[in-house]
Amino acid sequence: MDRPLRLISSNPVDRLARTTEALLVVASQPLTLEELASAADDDAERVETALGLLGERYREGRSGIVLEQVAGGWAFRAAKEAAEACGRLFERPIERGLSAAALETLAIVAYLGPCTRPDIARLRGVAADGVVAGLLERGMLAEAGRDDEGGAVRYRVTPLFERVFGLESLSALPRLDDLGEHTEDLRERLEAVAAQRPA
Amino acid sequence: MDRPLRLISSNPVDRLARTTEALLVVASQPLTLEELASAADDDAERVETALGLLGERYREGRSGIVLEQVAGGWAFRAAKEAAEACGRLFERPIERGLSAAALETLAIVAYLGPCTRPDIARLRGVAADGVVAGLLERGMLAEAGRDDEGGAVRYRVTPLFERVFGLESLSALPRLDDLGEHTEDLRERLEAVAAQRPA
Amino acid sequence: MAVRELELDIDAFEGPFDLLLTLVLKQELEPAEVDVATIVLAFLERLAERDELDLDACGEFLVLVAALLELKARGLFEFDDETLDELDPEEAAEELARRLAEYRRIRAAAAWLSERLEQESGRYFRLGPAPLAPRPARRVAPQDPALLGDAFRRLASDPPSVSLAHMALRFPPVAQFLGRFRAVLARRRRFDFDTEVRGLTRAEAAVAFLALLELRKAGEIELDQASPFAPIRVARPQRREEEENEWIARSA
Repeated sequence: MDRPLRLISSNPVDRLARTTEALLVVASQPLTLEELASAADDDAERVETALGLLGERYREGRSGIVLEQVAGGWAFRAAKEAAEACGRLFERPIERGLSAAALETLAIVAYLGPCTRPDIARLRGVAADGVVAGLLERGMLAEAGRDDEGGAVRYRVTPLFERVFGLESLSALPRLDDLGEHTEDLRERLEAVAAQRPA
Repeated sequence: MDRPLRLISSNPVDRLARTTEALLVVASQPLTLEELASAADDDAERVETALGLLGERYREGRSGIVLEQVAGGWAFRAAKEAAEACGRLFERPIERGLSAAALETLAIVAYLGPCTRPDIARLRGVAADGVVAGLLERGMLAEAGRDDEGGAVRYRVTPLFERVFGLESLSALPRLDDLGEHTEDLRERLEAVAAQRPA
Repeated sequence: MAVRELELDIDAFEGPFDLLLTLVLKQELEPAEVDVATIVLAFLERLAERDELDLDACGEFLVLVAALLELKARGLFEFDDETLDELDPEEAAEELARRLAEYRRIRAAAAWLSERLEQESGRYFRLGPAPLAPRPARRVAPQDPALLGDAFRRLASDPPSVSLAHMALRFPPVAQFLGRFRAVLARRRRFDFDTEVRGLTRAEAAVAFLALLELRKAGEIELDQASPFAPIRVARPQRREEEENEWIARSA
């Protein structure tokens, strides 16, 4: 297909691409453009070009290693076609058995930004201590300073949360208003029912 | 160069190669041939062929990701040409000072010459393992052969140690004339104090 | 038409309406989990299938659904009932509507996350460091060489003489406390250890505690402590007391 030989030459961008893939293969978490540029000691624009080359090389269907933009940075993951094989060898300890309560808590913190346990409890109408503790343990929530008023600890979602849910960043979450479609849908169905009624 | 296009085809071995690279990029430790074969649900011989293909693709000079066979199996690592960039990625903030334990250990080895861990522990009156490991990690101590008698590893200070302390050589260490003129005098002095300590 | 038999199929529940109400009342189903709008729609759709308006059914349904809504509202207001009391009914209704809308959005967001997790279940990535990643380099700032001389001098100075002060501590014999505690338990069924050792020196209190452990080992007492550092309650063992009572009864 397309220029698979480019990475082999000693053209500077290709060398930078090699450096970038080296950084990505050893990194423990997604790397931002700035982190990549500062480690590669090159400028961000050129690193972006290199990432473009790598994105073409490491993509679904073409490679078992896939470059993805996730959690505000870039990272390698396994291709989806290898999911079954990965499932045989690796566990998914973080997302396994996430309860409805845990998902609601994550939704609250992801959408509303840093929240305290009482905040979460008020919104859900149930105490949040156990759920928050579980999410902290899974690394999906982390402490984010203290509340100005009460001094209660606030929690934020972590890059790991973004990564598990495959979000490029928190802004990739759909808008809450869009999720409210349900109300529209309800109204329509109500009207449909009303229209059926014999006058 | 040679068949960089092979991984793109849907030839079964290439598919197996993609699965294998996917497994390797997710693994946090080297994977054995057996682990790879059982995860890929394929036979070891074919996985070996796939590893051969990958070894050609992921090798020094050609790729920033290098496939390496180590004691525990197969794993990806960063290419050597990217070592400097990787070093920058993993760089930690500079440590301002050294602990009293680290300073005492360095002083012993710097003034008395290569010492074993038991030597250091005896002269300091405390176990030396943690401190020595920390100084090795920081590159301030290095191994210097083995003790003639017990066969324990001896440690010496490094050129980095001299640089950190701004010493041109070990002869530039602050003089301790009041304690003794020669290394032997200094050692005897410490041994004498150590002997006075309660066991 | 029997409202109670209205078949429901909502996220949290599938079955007849009266079973749903029972589960909510028995607190086996969170009212917050129950999507009341879907129930209303199910009822209306059933109603629409008929030619005439079933007023009895409508009345019954209104009563049941109102009860369910109240339960659900109370659940959402659980944490600030006081605020609710301060509001006049209209304000409370508005506040409630606002909260319900907010909660509905959170539920929708959670549902989106759940779907997303399902879609992304085939994404595998490494957790933690790579197997052959370089070890983080540790760097040290420039240091003053005089520190090395100081450190050496510290090692070369004579060790401080060891304090033998603790040798002079007086430890009373354990037997003294064994006798004392047995005497207390002969008079009373239970006592408070902390009260009993109040005023003793640390060394004496330590020996008293040892005596306590001895008595426990021998089965002469039972120990109870509500939480770490809470007062330790010492009591005669239940069994022994029963035996004694039995003996008294038999001899009577």
